[in-house]
Amino acid sequence: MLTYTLKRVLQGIVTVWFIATATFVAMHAVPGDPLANQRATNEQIRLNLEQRYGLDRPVSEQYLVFLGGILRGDFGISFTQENRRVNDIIRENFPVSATLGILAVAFAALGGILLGALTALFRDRVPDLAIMFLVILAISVPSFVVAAFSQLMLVDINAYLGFSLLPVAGWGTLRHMIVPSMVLGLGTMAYLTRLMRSSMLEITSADFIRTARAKGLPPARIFLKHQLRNAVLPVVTVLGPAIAAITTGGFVVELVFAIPGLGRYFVEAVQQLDYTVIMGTTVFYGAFLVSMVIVVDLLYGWIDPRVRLE
Amino acid sequence: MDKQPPTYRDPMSRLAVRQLLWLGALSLAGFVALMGALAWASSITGGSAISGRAVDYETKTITRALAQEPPQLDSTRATDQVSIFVLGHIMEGLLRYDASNRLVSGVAERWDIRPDGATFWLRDDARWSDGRPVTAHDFVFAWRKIVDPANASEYAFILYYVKNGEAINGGQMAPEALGVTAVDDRTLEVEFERPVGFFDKLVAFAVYLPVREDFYDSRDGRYGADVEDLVYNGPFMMTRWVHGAHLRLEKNPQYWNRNAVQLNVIDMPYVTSDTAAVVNLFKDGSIASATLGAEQLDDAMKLRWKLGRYSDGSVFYIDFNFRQERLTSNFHLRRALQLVNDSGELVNKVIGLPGYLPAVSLFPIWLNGVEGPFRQEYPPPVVTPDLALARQHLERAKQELGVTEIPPLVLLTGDAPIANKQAEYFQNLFQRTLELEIRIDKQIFKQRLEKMTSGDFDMVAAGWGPDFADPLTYGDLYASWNGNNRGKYNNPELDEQVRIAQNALDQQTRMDAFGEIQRILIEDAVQLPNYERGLVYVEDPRLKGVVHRSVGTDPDYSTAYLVENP
Amino acid sequence: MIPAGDAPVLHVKDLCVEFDTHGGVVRAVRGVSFSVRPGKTLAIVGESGCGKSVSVQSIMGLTPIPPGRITRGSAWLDGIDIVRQKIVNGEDVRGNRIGMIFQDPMSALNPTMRVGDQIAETLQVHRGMSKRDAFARAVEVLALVNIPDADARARQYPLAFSGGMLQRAMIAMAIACEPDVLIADEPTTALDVTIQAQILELLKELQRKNGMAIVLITHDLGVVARMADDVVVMYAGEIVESGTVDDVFYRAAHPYTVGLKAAMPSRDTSKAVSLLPIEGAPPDLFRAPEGCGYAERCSHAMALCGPHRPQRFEVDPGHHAMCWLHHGDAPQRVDAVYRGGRT
Amino acid sequence: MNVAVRFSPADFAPVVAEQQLQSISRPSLSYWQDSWRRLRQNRRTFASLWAVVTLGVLTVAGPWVWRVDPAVQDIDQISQAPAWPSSALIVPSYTPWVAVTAMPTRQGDAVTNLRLAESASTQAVRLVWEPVVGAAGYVVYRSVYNPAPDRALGLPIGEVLGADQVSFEDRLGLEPRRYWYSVVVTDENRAEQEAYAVLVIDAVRTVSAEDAELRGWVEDASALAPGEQIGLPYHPLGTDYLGRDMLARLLYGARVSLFIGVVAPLLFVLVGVVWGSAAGFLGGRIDQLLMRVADFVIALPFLLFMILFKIAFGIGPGESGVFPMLVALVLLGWPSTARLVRGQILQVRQEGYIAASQLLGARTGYLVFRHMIPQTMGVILVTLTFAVPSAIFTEAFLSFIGMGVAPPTPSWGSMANEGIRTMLSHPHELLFPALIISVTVLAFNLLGDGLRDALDVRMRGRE
Repeated sequence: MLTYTLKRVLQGIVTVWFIATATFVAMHAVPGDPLANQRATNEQIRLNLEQRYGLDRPVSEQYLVFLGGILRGDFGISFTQENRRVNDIIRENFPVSATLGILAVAFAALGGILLGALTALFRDRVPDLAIMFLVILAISVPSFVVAAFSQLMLVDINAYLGFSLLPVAGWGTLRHMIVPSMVLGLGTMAYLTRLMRSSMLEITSADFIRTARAKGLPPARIFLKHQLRNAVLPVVTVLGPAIAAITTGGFVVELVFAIPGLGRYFVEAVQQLDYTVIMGTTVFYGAFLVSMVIVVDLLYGWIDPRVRLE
Repeated sequence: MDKQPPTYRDPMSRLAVRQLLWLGALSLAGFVALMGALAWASSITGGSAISGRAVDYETKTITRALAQEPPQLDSTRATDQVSIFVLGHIMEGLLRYDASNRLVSGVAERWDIRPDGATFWLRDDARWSDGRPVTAHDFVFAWRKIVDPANASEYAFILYYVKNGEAINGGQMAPEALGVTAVDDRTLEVEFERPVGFFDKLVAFAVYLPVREDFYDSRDGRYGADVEDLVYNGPFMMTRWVHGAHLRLEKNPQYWNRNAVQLNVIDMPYVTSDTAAVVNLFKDGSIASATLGAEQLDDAMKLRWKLGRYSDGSVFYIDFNFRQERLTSNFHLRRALQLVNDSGELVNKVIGLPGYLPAVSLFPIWLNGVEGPFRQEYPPPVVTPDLALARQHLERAKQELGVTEIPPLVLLTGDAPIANKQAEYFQNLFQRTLELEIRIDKQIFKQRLEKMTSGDFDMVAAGWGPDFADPLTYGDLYASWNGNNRGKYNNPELDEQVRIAQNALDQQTRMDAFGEIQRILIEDAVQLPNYERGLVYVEDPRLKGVVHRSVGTDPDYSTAYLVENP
Repeated sequence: MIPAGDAPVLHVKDLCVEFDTHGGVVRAVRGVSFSVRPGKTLAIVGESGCGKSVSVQSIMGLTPIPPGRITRGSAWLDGIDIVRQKIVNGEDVRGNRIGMIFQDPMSALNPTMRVGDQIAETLQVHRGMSKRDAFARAVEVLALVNIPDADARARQYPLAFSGGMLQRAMIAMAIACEPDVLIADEPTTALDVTIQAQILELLKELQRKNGMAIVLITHDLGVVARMADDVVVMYAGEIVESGTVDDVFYRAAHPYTVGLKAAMPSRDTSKAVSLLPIEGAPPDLFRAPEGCGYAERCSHAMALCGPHRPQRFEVDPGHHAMCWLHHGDAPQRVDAVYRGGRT
Repeated sequence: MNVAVRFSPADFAPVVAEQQLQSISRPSLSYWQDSWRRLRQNRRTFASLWAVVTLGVLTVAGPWVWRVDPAVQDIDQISQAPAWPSSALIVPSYTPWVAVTAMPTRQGDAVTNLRLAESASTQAVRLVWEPVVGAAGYVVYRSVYNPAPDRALGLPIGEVLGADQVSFEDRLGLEPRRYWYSVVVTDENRAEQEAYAVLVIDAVRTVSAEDAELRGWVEDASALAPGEQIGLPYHPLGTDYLGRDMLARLLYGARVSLFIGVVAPLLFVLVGVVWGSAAGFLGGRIDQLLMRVADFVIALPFLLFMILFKIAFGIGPGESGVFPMLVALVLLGWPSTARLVRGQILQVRQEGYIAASQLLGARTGYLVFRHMIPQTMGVILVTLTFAVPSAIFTEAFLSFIGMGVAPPTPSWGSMANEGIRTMLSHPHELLFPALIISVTVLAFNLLGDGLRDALDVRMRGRE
């Protein structure tokens, strides 16, 4: 177990290095001038800026400096927010994205498992059809449409009620988190519901379920102890990639609901060609995802004894 | 067997559903607990509580949204509108604009502007938020910082009017050589590089704000990066800055004119550039003002909002590339394009937002001339769309260029929605009228700037926002030496007029020069004016006295007040 | 028939099961009746797909419905028809009064649950034991089925068990509540030969101890010979012959039984008897044959075998066969031809 | 023994065992036949298959059927909702209007005699009024609702400075409908008076003959006399923010969106299949190396790198930006397929029947085509089907953050993105593209589900 974990962590480090390199290469292939400004400035200033950001050095040296920075956990100074370090930006804004992401994943996982189980129980009957219809709707409508619509609906609901049931946008309190995390988790929830449903149906015809029934266990117990638990396993395996998709896919929700997350910073940084912020966020996200996948894999081993033994 | 055979499914599902409901309830509880924990955790890491209401009469609080996060609030490096808006509230320069857009005394009590320099006498009750007096040294320090090339200030050029400013910025002189001295704590003496007739307007601009040296040095390069990295001398001070999320301004008790400030708190807990979200927030009663896009007008009318409009001062136009190898260096081609351009159609039919005005000149309508509005004193030559004439010019252009068919022209544009709309409109317009093929080159901001600088375009959709309320903020854009003249227009006649406008002290002479510049720009078809940007906004009816302006702090809440029952 | 006083503990009557499939309705079980006495073993023998497993599974309510459907018949346990009472008392019967073990122990146990817990579960449900008591009892039962180091084993997951051990665990699970009837559905098919013997021995031993009845489903006549008191031979969803193990083995009254026996390898290697496969394949039950299902493969088929379903003839007391050869008018009697064929 | 039927001795005549072959009443189905049968049986899947085919046909043939140029801007019918065809009145071409002045003689809070200078049309609405002494200027408002009783004047469409300026021309986005115009007096501080004058007008849709010719509606402008009616171009699904035909744009957009949606997955699945099967077959070191690379690529945060690649490749002038998006999708998309295929190949290689086939002397080529490909084909096909919706979504998402295809190329994503802004005022601009995205995604998802059920070997024989 320990060696396995160590091996995975080592692999993860190499992967992060690869991500860093890919980001660096991509960034330096980008046409455009990160130091250009709306108002023209003189040569001297340009030289100073290049020096400040180390752009005057050869690319190989810049690469080494960049890698060195990563090792020290220092991503440099932002190009657009000249007084702020990328580390500060990540430190201040990532927790927001992470909070949103965790809630969305929790919502997606719980909702997906429950709804999936329900649909499997009521296979081909009204609840199944109703849920699957909604699931299909959630899967096939783009997230930005869902986000915009839910905000509009919230405005109308608040207007109808005459008081603010849930805030329309913003961040800070528990009430602010509910709708954005649900919107963010919706697609994944729909996906997990489908996965859970097919996994449940597969388990229904498994031999050990027949055994459990032959043992005369009450249906609820069979369902809970045998069916649900085994059906959840495949759902857990996709949780790693799902967390990845959710945390990096938060831009839209962050934009629409005015949430100060890291995703928004990334999009803004890309539009401003803010080298350090782009590279810093990408590497950070990459490292986060890699560690997330490792954690989920280890978690999976803990849940599924079959994996643990291997 | 007529009886339905028994099945195991029904009781199974009934029981299981009960179980499932239990699980659901449990996970819901868990979910809420998780949210609670996260909310608690984020409150530790500096999350923010939102008051939630647009206007609170009791506490004299208003809530509004910010379009974006200010990159930093170091006035020596601020360039964007949001920073300038915030700085306009938390800082005060030598002079400021009042509610009627007249220049009035700020930190300076009196001032005297001469052809060779200026003197400012500072008021003795001007204080920083920590109680220390605002002195002339604070201005000297800030201004030196701006022209210091090590500081890489984008706005350094605006201090080139001060003696040696340009030389220092180019690295040829030390910052200490800047022609500004603190005669004593209360007196600031400025030497000009060349006569400047509008220095009073310049010092009202955010870049000329004071910065206190001891404080700046104590922040170790982080001045303006955070709420504790600033000291304030304006009507408000910042009490909270959660990056990307929340800014909160509160009345500055040390401000000399504190009695005139009526609002206690300006809370800005929303940062979003999404206009729809902002309008939704307003609709929900969470914020006190919102700017509307064309697409929200119908809804606004339906909701019977009281709308206002004003011009934000900027002008948008299409620039040509005048480099020799480019077809657009040909006058007749440009003239042909100019003759089919109908800014009225663009604004009225395509943009469709009331605040916008069809542009007819580089100089916007709000600029003042000698006595009255500049454009009334110097009406721009009228270009009436004339397709037949345009085709004639196109034929001549083809002859002069020696081509039978004009090759595709590249129209460089940005990635904002309205820029797309505009580019697509022009593509279709030139295709429809002159059968010219236009290739749209849509680029993100920095890539567009690079292409503009390197001349990789035929036409580019550009715009310019005013830095100070003098026609010169536009007037020198096409001077051959101006770095912002990215199409490299080079016309000695125009250069001559720019020099006159820059150096003359007499307003009549200067305005005549601008009139000439305006004529040249239109007659030589140097650019195609598109629109003067305007904004349509809605404000909470309880909020009064907010000032909107084209140049300077916009909107300005320092004179705003609340009424209980509108 | 069945001697008085030796009342059957489980009595199945005229059971019919159908399945809906894309090809049509498969009539998998067509009027099956059998009974099993306490302390005795009934073997149900037949080729794969002849409806053995379906019969017992549908009695236990384990047939997936739909596509499965019990169209007719009853199964009496202590005066209760468990086919009809399944909903109400199913849990009391299954696992409690009737235990069941399956063919493939590898997949028949929940891979994510400790073996001990899976056994204890039955006890918790049927005996209302606390979790701790049930687990302790599970360990005892594991020891009872000869699993060494039962205490540690009970805490392991099925993955840590070998096939034979898993089947023992399965048995432990089935007998934990000391059922009246144990249904063993091909309990040894997936196991290798040495383990097979152990498992069978274990079953016998448990039967001696508990006095339970065993319904043993198998296609292996060797197993039958070793274990069974009574035998039921199934072919194409029907019982073609039933009787005591001696009846069936020594006085086989149906050509199919005879064929089966001929196909069985003898343990007595001194006799160099070549195995005789039964030619052909069982009929497709999508279209159940009108007459005798075996007619097409039967070397003694007569003209009436095709169109007419054979009657159930009592060959000896308690020994029945469904074959026209036992009809009074038949030219030759099956016993004359085959009886003692292998002895 | 009941013997209900009496038999004749003939009945008991032995039948010669002729070993007739067992007749099998169930048809024997090959793998693909069986899959096809399952596919057809699943009505949802079959319907979605039809939907996909229809989409394909629309994409290819649509622009030939609905022959409207998606680039043509019908400036007179901007953001028009789906409606019946309409017509316009021919009027003389627009001539600029000289502002009217009048010396104020009358005191008061509001202007009087607010009236039209000429009849109101969609070309222009020209208002004049009687001035007020002491006014610094006038603000003109326009609304589509009655401003009474709460003085909701609507849009502030213009301001004139000077008490003597008594006219205003409105040309802002006029539509043929009823408008309420209000004029308010302002003082020196540009503060508005409470009182206002209001005028209700009904604008008539007009067009000048010259414009009609310029837009290609008629051959010759002189054939049209003022006062005649001319039919306007018909837009069955309405128009977008530049007056372009929605139906034509949707049909052309299908080419872009479905091209990206179908070709990108095809390409990356192809790369993945080659990569994965190479790894699976060659094994050993090469396998390790290939799969390590795949692991790296799969670890890249997808959307972030999508954006990075998108700007790194850049879009040149006049290019649609489809190609960079395609390349980025392929670069990031292949590893999952490669992994899957490798896994399948490894699994299949271990199957007993492969060994059996090898024992029987089958050649590698035969093994690959007879056993391995059919075995992996199902998985590949399913992956492909599910990759389509995600590629379409990726395109839409990139368009939403402004990194999609370049204008004026229409794509469903960019259309939806444009539409979302006008969601409230012109819902059709969002509705149609969003709907077609949803339908496409849905169809491919359901098809994928069905295919998986149909092709999954484990599902065979189970219903």
